[in-house]
Amino acid sequence: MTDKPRISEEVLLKVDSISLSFGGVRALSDVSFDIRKGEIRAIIGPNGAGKSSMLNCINGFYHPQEGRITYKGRERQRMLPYEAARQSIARTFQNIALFKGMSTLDNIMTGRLLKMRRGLFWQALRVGPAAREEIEHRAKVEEIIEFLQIQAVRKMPVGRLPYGLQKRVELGRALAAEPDLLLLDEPMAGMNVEEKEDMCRFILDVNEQFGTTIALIEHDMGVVMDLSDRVVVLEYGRKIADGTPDEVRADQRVIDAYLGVQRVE
Amino acid sequence: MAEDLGRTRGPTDMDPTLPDTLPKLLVRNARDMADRCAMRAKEYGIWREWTWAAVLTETRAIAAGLAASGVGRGATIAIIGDNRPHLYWSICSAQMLGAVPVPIFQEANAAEMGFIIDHADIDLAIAEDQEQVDKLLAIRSRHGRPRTIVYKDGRGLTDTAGSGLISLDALRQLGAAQPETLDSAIAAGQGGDLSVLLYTSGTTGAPKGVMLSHANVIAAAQGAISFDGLTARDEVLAYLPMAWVGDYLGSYAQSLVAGYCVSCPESGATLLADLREIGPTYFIAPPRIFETLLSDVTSRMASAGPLKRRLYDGCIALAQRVGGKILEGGPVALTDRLLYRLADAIIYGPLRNALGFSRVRRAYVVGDAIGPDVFRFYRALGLNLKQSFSLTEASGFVCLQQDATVRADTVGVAVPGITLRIELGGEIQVRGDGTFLGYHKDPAATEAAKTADGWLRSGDTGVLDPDGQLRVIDRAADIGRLRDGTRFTPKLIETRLKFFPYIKEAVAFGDGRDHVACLLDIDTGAVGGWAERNGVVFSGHQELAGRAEVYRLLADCVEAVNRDLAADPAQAGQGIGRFLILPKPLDADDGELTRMRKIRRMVIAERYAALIDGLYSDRDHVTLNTRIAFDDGRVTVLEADIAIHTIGRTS
Amino acid sequence: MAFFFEVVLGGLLAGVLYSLVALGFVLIFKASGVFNFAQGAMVLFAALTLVRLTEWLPFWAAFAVSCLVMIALAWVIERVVLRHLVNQEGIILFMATLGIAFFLEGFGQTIWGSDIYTLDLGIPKEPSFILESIFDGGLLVDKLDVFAAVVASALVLGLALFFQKTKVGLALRAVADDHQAAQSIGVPLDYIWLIVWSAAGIVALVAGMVWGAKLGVQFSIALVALKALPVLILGGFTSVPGAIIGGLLIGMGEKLSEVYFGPIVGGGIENWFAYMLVLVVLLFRPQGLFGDRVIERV
Amino acid sequence: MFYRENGQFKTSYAADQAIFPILLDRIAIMAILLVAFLVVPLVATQYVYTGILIPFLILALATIGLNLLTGYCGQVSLGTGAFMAVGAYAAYNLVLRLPGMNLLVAFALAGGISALVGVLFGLPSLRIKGFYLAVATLAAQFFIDWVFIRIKWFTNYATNATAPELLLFGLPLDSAMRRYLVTLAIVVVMALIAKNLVRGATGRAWMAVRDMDIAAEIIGIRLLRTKLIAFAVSSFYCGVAGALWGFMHLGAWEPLTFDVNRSFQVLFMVIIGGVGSILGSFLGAAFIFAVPILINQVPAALGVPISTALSSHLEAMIFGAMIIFFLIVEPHGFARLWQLGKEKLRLWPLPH
Repeated sequence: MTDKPRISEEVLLKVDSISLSFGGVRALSDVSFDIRKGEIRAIIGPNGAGKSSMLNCINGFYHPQEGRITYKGRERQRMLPYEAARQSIARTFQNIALFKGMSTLDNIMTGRLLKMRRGLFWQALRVGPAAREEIEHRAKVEEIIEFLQIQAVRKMPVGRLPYGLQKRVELGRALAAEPDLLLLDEPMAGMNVEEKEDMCRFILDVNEQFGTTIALIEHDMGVVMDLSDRVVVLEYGRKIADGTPDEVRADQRVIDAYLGVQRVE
Repeated sequence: MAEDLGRTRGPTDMDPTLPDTLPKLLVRNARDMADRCAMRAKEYGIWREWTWAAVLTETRAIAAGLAASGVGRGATIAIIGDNRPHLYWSICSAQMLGAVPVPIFQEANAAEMGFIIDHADIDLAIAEDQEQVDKLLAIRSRHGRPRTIVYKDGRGLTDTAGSGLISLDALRQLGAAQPETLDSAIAAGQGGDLSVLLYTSGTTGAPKGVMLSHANVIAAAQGAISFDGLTARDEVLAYLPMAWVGDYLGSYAQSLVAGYCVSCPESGATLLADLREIGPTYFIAPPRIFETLLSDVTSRMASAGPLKRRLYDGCIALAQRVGGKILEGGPVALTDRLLYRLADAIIYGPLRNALGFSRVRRAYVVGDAIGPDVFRFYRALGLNLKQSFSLTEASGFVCLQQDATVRADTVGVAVPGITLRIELGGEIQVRGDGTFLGYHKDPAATEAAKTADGWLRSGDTGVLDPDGQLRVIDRAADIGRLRDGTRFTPKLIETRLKFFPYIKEAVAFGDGRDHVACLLDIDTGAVGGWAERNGVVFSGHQELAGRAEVYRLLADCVEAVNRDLAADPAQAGQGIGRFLILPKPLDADDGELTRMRKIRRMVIAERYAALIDGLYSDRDHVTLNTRIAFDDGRVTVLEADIAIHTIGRTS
Repeated sequence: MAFFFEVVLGGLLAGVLYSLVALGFVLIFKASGVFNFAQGAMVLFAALTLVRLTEWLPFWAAFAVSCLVMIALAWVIERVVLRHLVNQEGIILFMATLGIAFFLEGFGQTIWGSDIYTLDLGIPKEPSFILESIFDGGLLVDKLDVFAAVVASALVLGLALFFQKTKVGLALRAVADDHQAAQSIGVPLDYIWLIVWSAAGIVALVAGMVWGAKLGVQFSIALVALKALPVLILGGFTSVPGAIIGGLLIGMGEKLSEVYFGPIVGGGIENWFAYMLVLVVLLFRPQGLFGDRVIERV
Repeated sequence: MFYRENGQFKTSYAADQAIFPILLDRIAIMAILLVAFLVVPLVATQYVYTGILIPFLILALATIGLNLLTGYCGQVSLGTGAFMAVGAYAAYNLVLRLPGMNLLVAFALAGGISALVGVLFGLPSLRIKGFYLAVATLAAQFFIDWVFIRIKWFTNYATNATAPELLLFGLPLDSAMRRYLVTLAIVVVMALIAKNLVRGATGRAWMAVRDMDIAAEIIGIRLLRTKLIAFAVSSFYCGVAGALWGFMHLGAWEPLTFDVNRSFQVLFMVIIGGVGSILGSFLGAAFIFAVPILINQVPAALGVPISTALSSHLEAMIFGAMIIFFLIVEPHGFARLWQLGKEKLRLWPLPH
């Protein structure tokens, strides 16, 4: 899996010695790594290692006090989350963040809001361009629904769906934005073996079929090793290893910090 | 030698100008009904429609692609996947070229599929998606074929791209560069040509390839169409496996002859919703489907409020009393008629709507016998459900019930074009234009299937009533006698047991024994729901199957069946003495059921021999410790301590 | 100059009254996260109860019975409303208290009548002059306002002692910090809610008494609650000192603006001045002056 | 029970996304419109128009307005009355100062002015949420109340504003029936527009903000912009409703017509009718509007007349109790009950 031809040497996102703290608590200190275009990059580490904070920095929810983030060759200054979305960064959340009052279809449709151009006036009348636009995007969303095999729950309110399906819908919402960089925060947390296998398959297919670059946080080491091209290991907000799954697995510091200890979820 | 009791219903209302092959029928439809909807499929959330003209265009494009990749007259092509329009078109494309399509059950495992691919000398397979392609690749590495694999959905296949793997779109592109020689190929086809090779998964032995000609199939289709007056305005849902003769006829050949529109559901998970949306007017299904729907209704109604449940029970009781008679136009008191009307407005009508049967004009149970109670339930609801008798070797329907003479114990009269007789031993024999050409590469079996004077042996025993209605008793090979000489008809007992929503499958034994004994397979959903309502705790199927409460529940069902049997003089004496509940569900993947979900008696008897011995011992439990070797090479050790319940003794 | 201080002093004393109402809000919000829109209706209800009872009973007895009535009311509210809405979103609870407010207003006036009743606390009406040594002619203050300030201070002191020193008070603070955690260490939520709603009821009674004495007991007392809202926002929903300081600031600001700014625009601005003031504050400090900052997590 | 949906399959997204995808619903709504436009004018009396239908329709419109903001976008507002007042006075001044202006244009402009004011008071929603925001909208209410009481220019130096003679395309709206029909037409069109908005991109953005604002921001929704659009559209609706209230219903009005009690009344209509439902807005308006009528009429009809004061107290108690009841039993109001009932009917007799 490690030498997929589609991964270019081109760096999509570069995190350069960033540090982040809340009050006196240091969440990240001096972390640097890069994400290459087309790869699946895993961020692993024990609880509280700063993995989610890392994702939050990348998509502009947190602003690191020090360091630089370069995305698509441009260094960003204090980007806001919606600006990150506008630059084609999409993400999912560890605790599902779906819009509970809406159906599966509408949830995924929200992922396409950025691509919808028609103004209030046309929407109000819902004729001509607005009606056409609505249908075009519905067609796109239906492709995602088919891709994720959630046709049967298309019109169900997401609140009524089982957990595994909610995770899938959330992935669908992120995919609907046709992101260049997809951030997945523990996409398989709380799933059973079968659901995990499905989700792995979807992640690989997304990467393969759409060429989407993916950064993911995951606890399940087996999953990480199978899925990812390169792995960053964090511990207490510091980077302790970075490399291919095999390299990381062999790293003594990683073994000490993480792999040596049996995790009980 | 055989007494000819049959009567032929001549094909009087058949159109003599009808084209003689299926592709020619498509050409006719594209000409005569160019803008009528021929095919509909739910894709991406809406129903896409194709007119006959569009279907012809699509089909020709695939045919051209197939021709370009070397498919010619006499070649065999595997068709594997769910009911999708392009797979039906692929069947027709192959037939345009004079090639023979071989639809294969999409759930078949690599071993089953490999057997067919090898046996039918298949060089090219058209598969739905990665799942099927993976199996085909495994088969290719073992058998060296199929050389070309065409896939529709390329998802997950980018890594496997290699020689002989091509997408359907690419295949069509190949054809675009080819000169048009299709018209002459279509014209060259003749009625006697082989149209399809259908492998019967069979309840015994290895699959056999049934060869049906265009003439066979068209005759059979005409018979069914004229029997029921099907027209281009009918609606049919294509949801049964394409490898089954019922689907080949109902969703393909009959559509070509009658010109009706066939709808393909979106996915297995959305089937029931899609059924509701389409609301077919003509519906055929194996008993399993009706049983499952009824179990579902019953267990859902069990959780309804007491008021609604009483209303429902009352209405159903009324329906059981008068519904069947009303449907058949029999004499019913005016008050009952009015009450039935009222109940129809508030219960039956809505229920038919909820199940997707509002628009059904004709529905048939196909492929196996249905429990009389299940059957009566649907009739009582006002669904025009009828029974049938069909044989793959006779291209489908042999007998169908007429609207006016529907009885639970018969399967109707011979379809136009079919002649029936009962051979002296009781075997049903058939003659007609649908009689197959033979089994592929198996002249001995072909020989054995036909009598010297050209009648087709059905392998089932039956009786013809004076009014021409056929009553099927059982598979000849399954009928036995208890030690005291009582006739033992296992299927009859099993279908009665399966009426109960809690019992998914039943296997009865008794030939040469003192009494009848049963292996029962519980319906996890229905029994699980019952357990939840009754505070019985369980963690999984095996534990549920072992609970004493569940045994008591099933004992009630078995005793009810015994009472029914005892009440029928023809069946008396074969009451069930002992039963046990299987710890694992019977499964087609394990070879215990056919792909059409019929039980494979021999396999089960062999695999669970220890249990059967237990049933005929005096022990009240039996230990199962069996290594089960499955067809695909898996070996599972099944260990369980299973209780045996003796009827009439409280455990 | 003296006039300015007189206005300030008058404002501060009026502010004390706002603080009294705001205090009821804060008590309930802190302990149960409920934004109790019905506080104003409770003030009205308490005042009506008190004033009608004084027609039959001596004042102290009427006060005591009114206390019991407010406790009973708290019990009913907990039973009938709150316990069915545990774990609902704050905004739902807020709307429920809107319902309570309407119900109480209607109910109170149905049983006690809807005329204007005067409540005489025996405090002379004529104003007195203080600080005559500093200012020429002294500052004019209302005796009732002074009385209110004293009562309010006593009440705040009492509550502070209650929260700091008693076991129930400690439990209350635990609940305010974290509902679930508090429940898991064995603090029964329904009991806590009963206590705070009773406390808020008694605060409402005191506020109703003072306001009633000042304005007469009538429907418009319920609208005092609307006055207290900006106080809350300014002070923060969770801070007792905030409620007091907020009340003082608002009272003062209101009077000053009415006197110096009102005539320019046509008067009557005390109805909205406080609101506009807090709107501006909110834009810069969404959590109010003394409220806890909420950190959003993903 | 009455639904027969077999055979109603959709072959286009347009059909699938229609407002009423089920045939029976389309028939029902057509029947209702037919009755409203054709049958009612044949049978209704003066009292039915002026006492029931016209005010009900206008309040339903205001309820839709508030529902767009509160129900769909999740921003609680207690300033509905103020935005209605702005609409009413804006329309009054437009017609007064620009004589000959088409009435519909005046209503639309009045809505527009109200929308601007709404945006202004919506600005704090960037920083504050929930009941903080509810309190902030009270600021709008009190400030605007004051403006129309104290700044005499708005009322043309009179205590009451009086609507001029109403002319629509040269047709005098001098009968209650005509005013009813015009009001009905405006309300139907605006309800349709509201439905279009909430089932389109804007509505989804609003609901996303309502359901989880952080996630909404992360998928690229600009929170402030989205909320301000909600404030604007909502205030537009309230503004038009206010103008209709003044022109079509009252004819002459004082500032107190649109005080904080009006805001509460409309909020109750939203809660009882259904948070986040256009249909619910009509149901809620009908219910809240009907209760006082019943309280006044039923006891009298039974021979126990009650005083005005008592009836208003009873009204308050009943509203309060209803609000609590609904929040406990069905926080999504009549609309949810309706929807659940419909789901049941579609599945009937199966329970789920």
